[in-house]
Amino acid sequence: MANSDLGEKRPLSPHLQVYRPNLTMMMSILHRITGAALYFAILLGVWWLVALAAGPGYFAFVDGIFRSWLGLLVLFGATYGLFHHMMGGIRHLIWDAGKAFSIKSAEHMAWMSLALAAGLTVVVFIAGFAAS
Amino acid sequence: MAGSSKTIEGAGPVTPFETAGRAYHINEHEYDVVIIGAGGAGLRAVVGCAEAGLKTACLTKVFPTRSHTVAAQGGIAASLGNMGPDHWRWHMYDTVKGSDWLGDQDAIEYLVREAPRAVIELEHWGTPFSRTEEGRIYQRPFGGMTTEFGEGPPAQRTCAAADRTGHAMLHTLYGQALRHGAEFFIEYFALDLIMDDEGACRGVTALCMEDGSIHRFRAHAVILATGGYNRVYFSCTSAHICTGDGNAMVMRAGLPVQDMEFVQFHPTGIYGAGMLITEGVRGEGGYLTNAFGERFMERYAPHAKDLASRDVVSRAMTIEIREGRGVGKNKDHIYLHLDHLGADVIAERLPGIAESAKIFAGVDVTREPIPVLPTAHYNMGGIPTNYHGEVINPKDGDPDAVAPGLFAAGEAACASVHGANRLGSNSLTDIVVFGRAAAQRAAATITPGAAHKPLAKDAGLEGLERLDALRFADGGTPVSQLRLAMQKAMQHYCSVFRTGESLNEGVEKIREVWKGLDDVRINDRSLIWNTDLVEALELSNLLMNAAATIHSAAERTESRGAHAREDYPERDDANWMKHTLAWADFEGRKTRLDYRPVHTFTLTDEAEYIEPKKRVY
Amino acid sequence: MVQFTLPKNSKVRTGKTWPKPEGATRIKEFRIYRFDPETGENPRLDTYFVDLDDCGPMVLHGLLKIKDEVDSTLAFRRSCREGICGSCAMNIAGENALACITAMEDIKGPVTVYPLPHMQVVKDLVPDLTLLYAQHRLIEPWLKTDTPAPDREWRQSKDDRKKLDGLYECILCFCCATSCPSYWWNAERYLGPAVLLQAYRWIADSRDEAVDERLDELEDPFRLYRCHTIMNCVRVCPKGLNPAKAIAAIKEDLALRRF
Amino acid sequence: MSKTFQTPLRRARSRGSAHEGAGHFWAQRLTAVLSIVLTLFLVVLAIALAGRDHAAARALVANPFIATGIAATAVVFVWHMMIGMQVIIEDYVHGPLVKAGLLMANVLFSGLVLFLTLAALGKIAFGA
Repeated sequence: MANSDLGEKRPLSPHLQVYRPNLTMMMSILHRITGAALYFAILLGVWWLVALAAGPGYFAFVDGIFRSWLGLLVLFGATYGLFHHMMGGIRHLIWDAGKAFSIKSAEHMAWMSLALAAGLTVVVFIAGFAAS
Repeated sequence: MAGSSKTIEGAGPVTPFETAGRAYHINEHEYDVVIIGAGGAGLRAVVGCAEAGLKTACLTKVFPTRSHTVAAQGGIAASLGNMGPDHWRWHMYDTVKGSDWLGDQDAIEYLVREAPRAVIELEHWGTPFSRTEEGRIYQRPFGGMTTEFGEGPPAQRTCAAADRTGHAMLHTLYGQALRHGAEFFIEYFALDLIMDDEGACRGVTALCMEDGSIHRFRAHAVILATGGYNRVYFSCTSAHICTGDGNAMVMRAGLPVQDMEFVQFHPTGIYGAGMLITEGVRGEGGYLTNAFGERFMERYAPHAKDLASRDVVSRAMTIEIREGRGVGKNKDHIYLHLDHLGADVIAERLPGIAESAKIFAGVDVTREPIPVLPTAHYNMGGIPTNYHGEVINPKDGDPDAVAPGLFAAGEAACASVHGANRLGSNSLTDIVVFGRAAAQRAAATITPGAAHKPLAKDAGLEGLERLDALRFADGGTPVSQLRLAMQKAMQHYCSVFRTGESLNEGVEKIREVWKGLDDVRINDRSLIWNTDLVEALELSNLLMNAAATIHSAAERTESRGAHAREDYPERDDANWMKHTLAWADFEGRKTRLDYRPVHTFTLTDEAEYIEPKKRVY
Repeated sequence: MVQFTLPKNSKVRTGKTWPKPEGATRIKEFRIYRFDPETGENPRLDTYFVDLDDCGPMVLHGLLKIKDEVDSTLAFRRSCREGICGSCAMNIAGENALACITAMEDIKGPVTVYPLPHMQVVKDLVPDLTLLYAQHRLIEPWLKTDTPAPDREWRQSKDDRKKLDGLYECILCFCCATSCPSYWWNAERYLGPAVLLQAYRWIADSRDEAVDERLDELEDPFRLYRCHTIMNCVRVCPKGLNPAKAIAAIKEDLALRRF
Repeated sequence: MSKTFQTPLRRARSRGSAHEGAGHFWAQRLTAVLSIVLTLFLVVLAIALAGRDHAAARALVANPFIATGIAATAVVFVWHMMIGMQVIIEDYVHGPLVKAGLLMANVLFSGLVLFLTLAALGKIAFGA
């Protein structure tokens, strides 16, 4: 079959350009994006810990940045990312157990995880502000 | 390079050829055996030949699992006796009776005796048959299948993989072909047989759709497994690809086709859409009703009722509709009920038709009946063969003379095991039994790797002139328009019931359409995946089949099996216990008929010839 | 790096708009991907119009109508027209589907039709499927046994047979494989949902005696583990099968044999 | 696409099966499950730390149980993110040299994160 002489000239059919987005596909890519973001966001935690080890002066500087509105925004995003990725992970574990493979239950899980991730993030921030 | 005159040059030896001032390259190939078609019969032949060590090529115009076998639903008949007592002699009796005694009883004996082996073989290859509690292959009742030579209760003889038996078989066979490393030429459209002066087949020419290259395959044997030609009808259960290409190739090679007037109308095609609803539905307990909710089959076939033979049921339905008892707004169809079977049985044994009914009729079969209508379904006729699958070309007074090097199997062939009417689930048996038989015969008669006799330089290339002419056809009629005219004519003049007057009109009508081919128009002049051209080639094949069918029907002045003449309602064994042969004069756009005797003998002493008697169910 | 955009020769241009059928009241617009391999020009999107009152209900009916009455040069694969042969798989309104069982009425707005995504296009809606066929062959789709076969059938319990439901019905249309972004990026190494579903069909068959070998051949970071449960395969399967679930079952088998 | 005369089967078989991957799969799931537990620990700790000054925060982190928990979290997270990033690189990066480079950088980066965390922890727990 495949005629390689012709193969060279053949166009590639459109893919991302035409494929209709759907919830499970979006959740998959978000799982990856949050994972990659957390890969770098872990540096925030490391930085904080290093500052803690370094002494009060440097700690105050870093703590100040974290407490600024921009710092809080970044922390908020990272926290959401963490919970989103965690919920995504739980979804994957459920799938690994061979469960919830219908589109209906997969979408149900997707909405659940979005809601839970958002809810947990807000709860954690409220608790954090209350504690401080 | 649209409209360029050169074809593409492939690998291997190449022969130049010129027609109408345009140069073509012919890519040459040599094989022991070439099989045309990759449905059930073709693939079974491929496996058999490859297994036997023959250098085997399979040419197919669609990827193997796209062949029409994939759409077979109900099952494959074999007297395994998994569900109760059964015997191949009972199966033989039913098949002979189903054929309305037009079947060749030697071939029928071969079919029914080989059937169990063929089914077990498929199972060993992995076919996912449904199972009984004992873990054996599940078998269901089917129309016309009985015990005790028609005297006993219905036989449960039809081995099923839910209602996707054809799909399960075809995918299994494709796997086996891969296992044996068979060589496939996929999306190659076969053009013409290469015949020598002695009437022997020496190979075949083909068009590779992927790049438009022309190929010439030399072979010691060619096995035609090209399927049926129901696309001559406006409404049929068959796939778009069922265009009788092999039958037409044989006719162009100057050989006859046989019993073309016998076209089976399946009782239960979905009304309007034409898709098949398996007879297995009635096998599992489904039934037909008319406008009054009456189970009318009890009147037409008191014993077998809804499980009478297909021709009987189709006629009964047609009569009901004609007499005003049809259902629906226009009282033009019938209801098929299976809601009483229960969702569990439907889900286990008939999941596919539940899906089809939903999609194409908008019906939930667990609650509503399916609107159905008899629909063109199967061609009993085709390329005449003996029970080895060798093609018959009557010669010098020998009605059973064989065309050397040429085989046919499956729906394209006419062995003739189905005679005037095929029993449901005998076609899947037919394809594997005779696909295998052809391979065995080829293996027994061909030495692997034997040298090919010299071939004339342009042998088999007349077809290229036809191809070239069509490719540049510049007339006024689109292919689709001509095809529609043919389909409407066949539907109108050559349907469930026929009369001499309308058939004769139909013969003229079809000839007219056939002549219209001279004025056909093709818009695509290219070579790569030119479906405009391929559809024109297919139409030209269909027209030969249509002409042979309607001409044969017009001449047969009796009613037998699927051929129901209102002007001759009785079977006439004295004059018509014979096979019709039809030759086509392609250039003259006409057909010529002759006849050959039915085999009134069996294969072995273990079966007796079954004498004709009145056929009632 | 994987290329997320189309190569230069593959960018789709605006094509021709064909005349509307005369006197039609219910018109459906089709936008169809066209590629003519003999001109070497970029693919284009042609616009056609179909009279819904003079046409069957499915997208395939619309395509046939166009081919028969408007533009006979349009090329696409089709055969059974009832959803069992798998020929007419294409990208319709942004999702992969069989044209023969996709109703035109279910599509809001114009019916956009592209070939199966991220494939090499032979012509118009005809993609080259050879790699997928070879991948299917790679998993050796036939029953393997060493125990001498019995004279009769291999016995199989109803429950064991039930394990094949949802697996054997695959029609190799490859709607799923070509809907899978993971297959798009790694087609040469990842077997994709259709082929893995078929691989599992044989693993799950109680009669097959080569499960060990089959699992060995699948255990590979690319052949199997590129599946990230994106679920597009489940969404598009015209037979309602669940390749993602089958792949999960293979992963489970491979994990469990380590303990 | 460059010219190739390979058969489709040759392309499909490619270099054959690596006969591995289940280990990676299992490690990812193992670290995922542990991560869930440790994330919850981390969140509670973060809330407890919110608003504390340096001395108070340091005292809390220096607690042997807390410090051990943080160390465990670091190990599991780094392991999980390292094999996760490996998959991303494998998915999208096809050039063998760039791919190998990135896979190495991934290990390096992960190691650095782990080292910094443990070093800081060590200093807090045992150091002056």
